[in-house]
Amino acid sequence: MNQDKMETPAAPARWTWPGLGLLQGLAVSGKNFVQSFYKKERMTTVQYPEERAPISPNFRNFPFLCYDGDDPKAGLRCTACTICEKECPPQCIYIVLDRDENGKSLKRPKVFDIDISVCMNCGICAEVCPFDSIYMDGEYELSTDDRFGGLMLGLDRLSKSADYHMKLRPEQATEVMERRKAEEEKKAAAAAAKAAKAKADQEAKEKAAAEAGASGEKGDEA
Amino acid sequence: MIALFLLTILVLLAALGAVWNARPVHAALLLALALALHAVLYLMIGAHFIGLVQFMVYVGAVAVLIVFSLLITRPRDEEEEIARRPRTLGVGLLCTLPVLGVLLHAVSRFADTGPVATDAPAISLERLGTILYTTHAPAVLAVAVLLTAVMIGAALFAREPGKKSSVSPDP
Amino acid sequence: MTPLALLLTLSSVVFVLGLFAVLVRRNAILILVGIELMLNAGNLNFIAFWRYGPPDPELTGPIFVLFAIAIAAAEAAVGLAIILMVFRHTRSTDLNKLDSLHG
Amino acid sequence: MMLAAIQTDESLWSLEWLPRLPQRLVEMLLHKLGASEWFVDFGGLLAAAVTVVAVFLGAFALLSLIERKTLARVQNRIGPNRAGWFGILQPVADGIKMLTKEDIVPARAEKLLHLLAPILIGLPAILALGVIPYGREWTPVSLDLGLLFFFSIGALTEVSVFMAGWASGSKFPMLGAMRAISQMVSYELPLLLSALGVVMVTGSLSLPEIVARQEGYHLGFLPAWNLLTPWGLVGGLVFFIAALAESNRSPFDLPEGESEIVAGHMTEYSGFKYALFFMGEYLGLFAISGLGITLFLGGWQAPLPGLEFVPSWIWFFGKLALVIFLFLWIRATFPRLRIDQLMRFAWLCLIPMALLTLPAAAIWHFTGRGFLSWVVTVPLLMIPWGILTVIFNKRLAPATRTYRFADS
Repeated sequence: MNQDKMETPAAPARWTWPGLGLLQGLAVSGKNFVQSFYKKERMTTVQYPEERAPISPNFRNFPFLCYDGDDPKAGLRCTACTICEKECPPQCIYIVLDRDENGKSLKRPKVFDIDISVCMNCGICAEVCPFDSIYMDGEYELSTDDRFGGLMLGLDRLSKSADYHMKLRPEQATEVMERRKAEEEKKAAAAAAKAAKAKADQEAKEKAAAEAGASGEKGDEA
Repeated sequence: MIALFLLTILVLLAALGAVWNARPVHAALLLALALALHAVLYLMIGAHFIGLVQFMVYVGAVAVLIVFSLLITRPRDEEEEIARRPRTLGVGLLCTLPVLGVLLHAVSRFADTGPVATDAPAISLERLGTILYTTHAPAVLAVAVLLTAVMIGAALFAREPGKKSSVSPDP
Repeated sequence: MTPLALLLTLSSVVFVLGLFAVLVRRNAILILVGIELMLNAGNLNFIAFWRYGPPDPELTGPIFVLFAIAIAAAEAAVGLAIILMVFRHTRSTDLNKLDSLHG
Repeated sequence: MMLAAIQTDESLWSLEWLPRLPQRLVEMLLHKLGASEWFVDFGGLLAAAVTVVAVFLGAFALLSLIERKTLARVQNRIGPNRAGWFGILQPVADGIKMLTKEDIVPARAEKLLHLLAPILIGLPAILALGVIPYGREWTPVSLDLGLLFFFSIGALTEVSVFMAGWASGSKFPMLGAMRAISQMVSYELPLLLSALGVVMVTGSLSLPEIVARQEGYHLGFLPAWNLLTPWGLVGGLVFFIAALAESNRSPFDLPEGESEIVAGHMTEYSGFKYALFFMGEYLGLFAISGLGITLFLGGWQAPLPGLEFVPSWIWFFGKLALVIFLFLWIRATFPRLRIDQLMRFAWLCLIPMALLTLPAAAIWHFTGRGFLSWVVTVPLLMIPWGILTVIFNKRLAPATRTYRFADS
């Protein structure tokens, strides 16, 4: 608040003018009073609903789920691995895996609930997530008049796009994006390589088969 | 006259309450009320200076002192009301009723022949001061000495025994 | 009834009430209340006679009342100081209990 | 009729008649209606009283906002600014809030006294406001014994504080009331004694008279206020400090020290009764500041020659605003005293200094109020003051702090 330099107090004087300390005190508060009218940097108060102070990049408040693209359902990075559910200290995460009619895992959550009345903002879920899916949010206006439903965030309220993440925490999001892109490229490359290899194998097999056939024919001929 | 009469009744009620009330704090507050009504009475009959001094000293100092000592000593309410102690009550009445009778008799004898009321004589402050500091100068000095002695004495009395304290907060 | 008679009656009744309190009350502070009432009754007499009595150019009545008020205040202060000191010794202000000679 | 009502000795443009207008109008109206003389006087007096009460209730509402704004500014905040333009409607909002709150009476309270205390606490302040001369022609009730009336009526405050504390039937109000009463009794002495010097020099207890005697200027520009004399300076300072304590303002606001005893004698009050306490406190502040201005700051007198064309009551209220701002400034600056420091300060410092102003004022009066008076009274006041400060510096200066473990 006060930009004045903090001075280390000198050794206490033996005798001062009586009342001098009082006057000094009055001078300090008087200076604060007067300068508050024209020194903009003194007034740090922000008129909250109209204007907001920028939040720090490291500000974190309750987790959200990140999805790529435009469709919150299809692009969701979460695979319902339940690592976060298991790691969560206050156990505020509840996940149900989505399965198709045959009971086969679809690798996505059917239900993903976070009870923010229980959540303690530790951020462990975001740290442990291997799929870059769960991050800490920056939203702080979460008050609600519904004590139970309003504080239980489901998939619809938890899912937020990668763009939102980028806006909220550019550094982290960029890093994640680049990593994911690299991984994807690597995967694509690997897939390509695999495909190439498979193709080569196929070709080799075909060749071998052809060769075998040819020799057989030969053998037959012989 | 009617106002005076009503005020008289109020003073009597307040004084009766101060005497009769079983709860000490109520009694003290009623005393304050009675003293304040005395002051109002003085103001009403034209003794403005005396009325204001009465209010200041009695309500502002004496009643507050009494109430304050009640706070410090925290007496329990009088275990039984006075009315429930017939012997005390009887003795009290026995001693006071003759006094009342004598006083009222004297007043009634006097009232018939008493002087008629005149207009309220004004107390000029200057005159009061002059008389006070000329005719009654020795008395003023004596009162001054008395008050000083009382202040010191009360401070000494009220001091926590055995504790070395230079001054007591309240005399 | 003349105003003088009214005030004199009032003062006698208040005086007797104060006397009654002094005789009947047990708590020392409340006895002091009675004493204050008696003093006030006396003051009222002086004022009543000054106001409705024969002319009083020397202002004897008011001046006497002034002295009485000053002394009553002093008396209250000393009385309460004594009561407080007694209270420190015995933890009581009930005069019926203060009957032993060695404190 | 309007013009007839404002008829004064002064010219129309002096505006001296403005505050008395309601009284005059009511008197004329009653006269026209053929009321008896007593009734006309009574109506006029009532109108004057209503004027004063209305003015000061408005000032109270404004002050409750300005106090918060000022404190906020000192702490580099903005303060209330939501209700209306710059928060000007905040007092209204506060009032509505107070009025709509539940009125809670504790189960162990003395119902009657609990109800009576907040009503009684505003009474002395309002009565005291009635005798202060606000302007050349504006003294609501001009009493010969105005000063005495002011102090005697102030005695009621202590009784009502006691009633509030005791009737609440719980411990914090009781402690708060004990503190408040001992503080008020202790500080009433220096308050009275410092005012006595003025009475001695003026020779009158009438407040308009005291103001009238401070008219004129020394050396052509220094106003002849009592503050600008040696005894008046000391008396005024003592009066100001004692007034701070008497109206329970910071740094002497121990009776309601939030950190120790919640809100003192007001703890068990809520809603409108609490608002009444609040109002009583502020009106008391106005009253005692007004008295201080009357006694030491020349009342409604203009501070410089040539400024008399401004209506006198504007000067009074300007001075009042200044004094109140000083109160706020002090509140924003100093921490609260401890109860023993408070008492020691009153009995060891303020009362001796206030007593000394009496001989000083007497000497001032009898040596002709000139150069000689200065020569005699300044040392008379300065030397004991020096001795007192030396004693206080020695006995009360904070000892150098020692730490049990860190220093060795």
